[in-house]
Amino acid sequence: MNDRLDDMYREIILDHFRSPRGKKPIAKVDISSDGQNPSCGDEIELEATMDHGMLKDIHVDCRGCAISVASGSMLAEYLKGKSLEEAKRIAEVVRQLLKGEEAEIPEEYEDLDALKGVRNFPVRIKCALLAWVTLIEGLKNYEDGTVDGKVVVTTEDKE
Amino acid sequence: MNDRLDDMYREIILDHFRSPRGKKPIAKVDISSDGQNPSCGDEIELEATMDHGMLKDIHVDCRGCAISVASGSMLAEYLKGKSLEEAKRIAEVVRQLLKGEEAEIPEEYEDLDALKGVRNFPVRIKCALLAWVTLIEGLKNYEDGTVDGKVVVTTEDKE
Amino acid sequence: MHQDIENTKAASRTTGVDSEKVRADFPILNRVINGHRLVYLDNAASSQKPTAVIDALTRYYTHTNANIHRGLHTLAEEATAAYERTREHTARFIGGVKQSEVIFTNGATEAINLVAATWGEDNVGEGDEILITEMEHHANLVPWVLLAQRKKAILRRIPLTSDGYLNLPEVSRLITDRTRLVAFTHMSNVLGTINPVKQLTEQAHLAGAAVLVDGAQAVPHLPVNVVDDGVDFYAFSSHKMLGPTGVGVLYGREELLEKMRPYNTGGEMIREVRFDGVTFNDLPHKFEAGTPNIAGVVAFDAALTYLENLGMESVRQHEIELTGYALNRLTEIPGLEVQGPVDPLGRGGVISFTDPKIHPHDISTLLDSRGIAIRAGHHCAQPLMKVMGKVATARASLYVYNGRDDIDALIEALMETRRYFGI
Amino acid sequence: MHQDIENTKAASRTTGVDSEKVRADFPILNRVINGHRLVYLDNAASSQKPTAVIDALTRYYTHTNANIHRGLHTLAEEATAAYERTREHTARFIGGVKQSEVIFTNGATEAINLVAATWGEDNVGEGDEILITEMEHHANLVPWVLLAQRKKAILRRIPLTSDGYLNLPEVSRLITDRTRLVAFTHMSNVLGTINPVKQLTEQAHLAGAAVLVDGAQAVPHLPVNVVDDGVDFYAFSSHKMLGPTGVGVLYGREELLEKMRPYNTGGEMIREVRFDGVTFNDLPHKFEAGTPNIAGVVAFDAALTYLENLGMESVRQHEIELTGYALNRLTEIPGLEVQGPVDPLGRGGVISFTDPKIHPHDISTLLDSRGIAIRAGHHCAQPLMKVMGKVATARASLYVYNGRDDIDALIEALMETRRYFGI
Ligand SMILES: Cc1ncc(COP(=O)(O)O)c(C=O)c1O
Ligand SMILES: Cc1ncc(COP(=O)(O)O)c(C=O)c1O
Repeated sequence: MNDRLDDMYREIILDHFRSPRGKKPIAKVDISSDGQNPSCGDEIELEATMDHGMLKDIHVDCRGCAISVASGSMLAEYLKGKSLEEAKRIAEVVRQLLKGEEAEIPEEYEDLDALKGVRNFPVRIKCALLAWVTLIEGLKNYEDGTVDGKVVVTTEDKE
Repeated sequence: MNDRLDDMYREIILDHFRSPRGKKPIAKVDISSDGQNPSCGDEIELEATMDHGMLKDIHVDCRGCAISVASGSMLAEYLKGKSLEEAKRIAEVVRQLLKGEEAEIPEEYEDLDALKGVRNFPVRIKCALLAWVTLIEGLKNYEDGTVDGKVVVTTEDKE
Repeated sequence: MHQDIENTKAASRTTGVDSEKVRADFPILNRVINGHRLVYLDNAASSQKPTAVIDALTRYYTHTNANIHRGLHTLAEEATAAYERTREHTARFIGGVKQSEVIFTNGATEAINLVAATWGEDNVGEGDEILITEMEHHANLVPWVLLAQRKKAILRRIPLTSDGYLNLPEVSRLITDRTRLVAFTHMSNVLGTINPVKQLTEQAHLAGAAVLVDGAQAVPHLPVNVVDDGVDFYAFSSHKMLGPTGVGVLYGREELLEKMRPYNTGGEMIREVRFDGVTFNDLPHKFEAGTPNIAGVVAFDAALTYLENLGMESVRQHEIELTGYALNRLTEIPGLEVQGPVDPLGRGGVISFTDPKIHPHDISTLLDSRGIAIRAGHHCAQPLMKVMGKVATARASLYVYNGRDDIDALIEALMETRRYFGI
Repeated sequence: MHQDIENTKAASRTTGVDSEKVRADFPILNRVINGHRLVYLDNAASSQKPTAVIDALTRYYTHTNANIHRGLHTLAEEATAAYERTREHTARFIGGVKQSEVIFTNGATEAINLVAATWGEDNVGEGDEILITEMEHHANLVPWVLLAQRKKAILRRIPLTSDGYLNLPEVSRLITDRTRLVAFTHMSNVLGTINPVKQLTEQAHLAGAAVLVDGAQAVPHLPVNVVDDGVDFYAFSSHKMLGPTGVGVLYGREELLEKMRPYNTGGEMIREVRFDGVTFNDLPHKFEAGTPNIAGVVAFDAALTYLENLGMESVRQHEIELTGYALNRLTEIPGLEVQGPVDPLGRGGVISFTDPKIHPHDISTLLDSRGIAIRAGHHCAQPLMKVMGKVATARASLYVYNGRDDIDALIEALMETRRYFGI
């Protein structure tokens, strides 16, 4: 309908939205973290299986707008099989990208560049961020074990 | 300076303001009532000596604007020697006059007509009213004796 | 009903209001948004302003502006008179109450908070009950949730029927001799439901409970008479009824207001101040501490006049017809779920809906690209969302400048939204 | 100092501000009052508004108007951005604080009440002490008088010297280890006295007390830097600094704001609401319940810009010079009693005076008949009036559009007032 719009809802985003990856439940849950933005109603459930410092399996269940669903789906697709460090690094790249900071997207993740269009819709940035922040907090908790059980995260008014 | 102004500060008013009547203390205090409008700072002290249902002597001490001083001074001059009923009747006439209601001023009090100019300055009506309301409350208290000692009265936001 | 509406000529004119003519009074409606004319359907959030209101603001600041109530100079006298004229007008507009019963706040939210913090603080105790409904806006919910917590009081709620009305038979069970307050919205900002104020007020009063009505969505759209309805408190906002932002009204029965402690304190609301004590001013000034939104209140007068000129009965008639038309046309989109009463006579023009596969935020963004402004989210009614089993809805809300052409644009854009997302 | 000023050419131009040029930006100053040009000397009550501010309101309502923070459509996004831009601007204007530390209220009065009802409620207990001054406006007095009563706390006050300054040597005695709060005005709205904010703040902080400064008369007239001064809370109003009515600001240090309970509650200030509990939103939204005065806040931005373009240092310089000129000329009227500091460097352009035989209200009325707007009364500072031994004063207060010609008009009219009353 117009360029700014098509720049947010790029084909890649719409594809992830229509068929989100990582929907399948996973067998062993080592990391578990919930994200929610109550003011928009976005809700994400994120679980992962760890294996030798690797995110062996990722489950993402997101009820929310196309942006939050697509962003969670991309996370599930691109971080599966990656190390904790790599996951954190990429999550930080995504954060920078969405904040409009200088961000270098490694070639193998170039599809994440599609999230850039969200920057023109400031209220939607929190939707795109939600999955990534949920993951980061889940990883942190996995590493320090500070929270017993699930972490609950929001990106609302934290952007 | 302009007509509306000269209509409020008529010569009669200015005369009463410059040399207020009733300043002299009275010997016997039967009625005592204080009026004050804290928001403008008008303060009036009213005392009277009663004799066979007559206001034999009236003392008015008013610290306030020209209007409140003049109004108090007129009260002292015109009600001295009058009966309680007459005083109440005239106070009511003054109230009607200031409220812009139909009011018939008895001939012997015709100078009170000078107070009419105050009507063009709505915030000053309470100044012109103060002495009269203070008297009325003092008389009421004299008759029922409900309050032990002085009555304290205001016309603020009661106009 | 719907049949009737279908048979009338599709035009922006209803029997109530000529929205085409009205539109010419609202300069913002000339705006072009993303290449399309602005179709403003977010009126439940805030309404647009007619030239008369904008001009009243300009006139105030270029001719009259001064602080009120204490000045003896010409500007101060004129400003005070203009401010008090609006109070008098407001008192008439809601059914002819006393001027001392009309308190200006900065919005409906503050009006309700005022009551919770003063009347509520002094009249609700441990074990007492406050009865609300499941369809309250946070403004008429959070203050009571927190008051109940502070006081160890019990918050009860009137449930909804499946078609979006209050479950009225439940009310007599829910009002007990411990009920101190029944607080409910006159019109839901999500479902559009219009609640029976008079009936609920009678029931509450029979049990000795006070009644507060949140009229934020009702006063802009219906003839309201708080005297007839007998309520104790009634709150609403100027900005939803063609007036400026930053102005709200609390109506309260004098008898109750007289006994209440003040809320904000400072200048204007006092009679006498000493370092060791304070005497408060008379109503309504006791509740208007400090310099109020003078310009806003003065310009609100123009909004009231504008609505009176249209006639509140006509406004209501217009919205009944347009809501009927909209509800009808929305059925053309298969699977679209519309909330709230189906009968336009039982509801106002606030229409919430969801599309099973598209999030309301995406709908709103897509509609905006066609110049159509709707709202998406929880509409400050999260508990109601839970009751409805939704996380969010899309909401189109109508007003006097909306016509059938706006509804047509909405329907077409909703269809295109599905195409866009490939659904 | 006075000598210097006398020697400069009598013109409306000072080294700070060209008031003649400024005047052209204020359409209301073209008004003719009782046959005379308007000489507006009631700025301490409320200032006039430049075209830039009036136009910003009109522009907002004709181009942008929508409710903020939750909308996904263009108007809502633009309105939100404009509203938040003012927050950012305000944060810079008062010394570069965080945006989360800037809370919009409807005025200085509400800002102070917010602190009293939240921080005060939770941090002041029985036997604790609140230290204020003898020169406070009711807005920074009544909330503390009532808080002290509620909490059985002790209200102490810093007395004044005979020349209208705070008696600073007394302060170290008055601040004790029970002092929880020191609340004082940055500039007196009666005496014009400018208080040493930084020094008092340091003393208070040494004793572990928090500091609230009432900046209602300071921010419009002086460069203010709350970071430099280290205060905890700072309150002021838009309408006294060229901005719209119905907008105020509370600055609060984040650390304190974070811990404070909310004030008004409702929409926007919550994160999550259930019938049985509420989670609050982040700063600053936690303190901004409901729809704020969006248009007012947006137009306040234009007022800040206008003042910045003049330069706050220049504004201050202008007022020092004009105040010096006025104080000097007032001595020409024998017997006239002028309140407050005699040194223009120690005070702002708020000049209270009394004429022994003419009540301030009569002065004000007479001046108005010459087109001169001053204020007469207790200026919402009744306790100060008692300290001064007055029931009321007349008050002329200056701003950027005032020049020497305005002072000359004032002096001449004061002399004529005596002639009129035959004194
Ligand atoms: C039903 C209802 N009540 C209260 C409010 C709050 O009004 P305001 O934000 O103007 O204070 C609203 C507005 O959103 C509303 O729809
Ligand atoms: C020193 C001072 N503090 C506070 C206020 C209150 O400001 P507002 O009435 O805008 O809330 C005023 C205004 O009269 C003032 O002069």
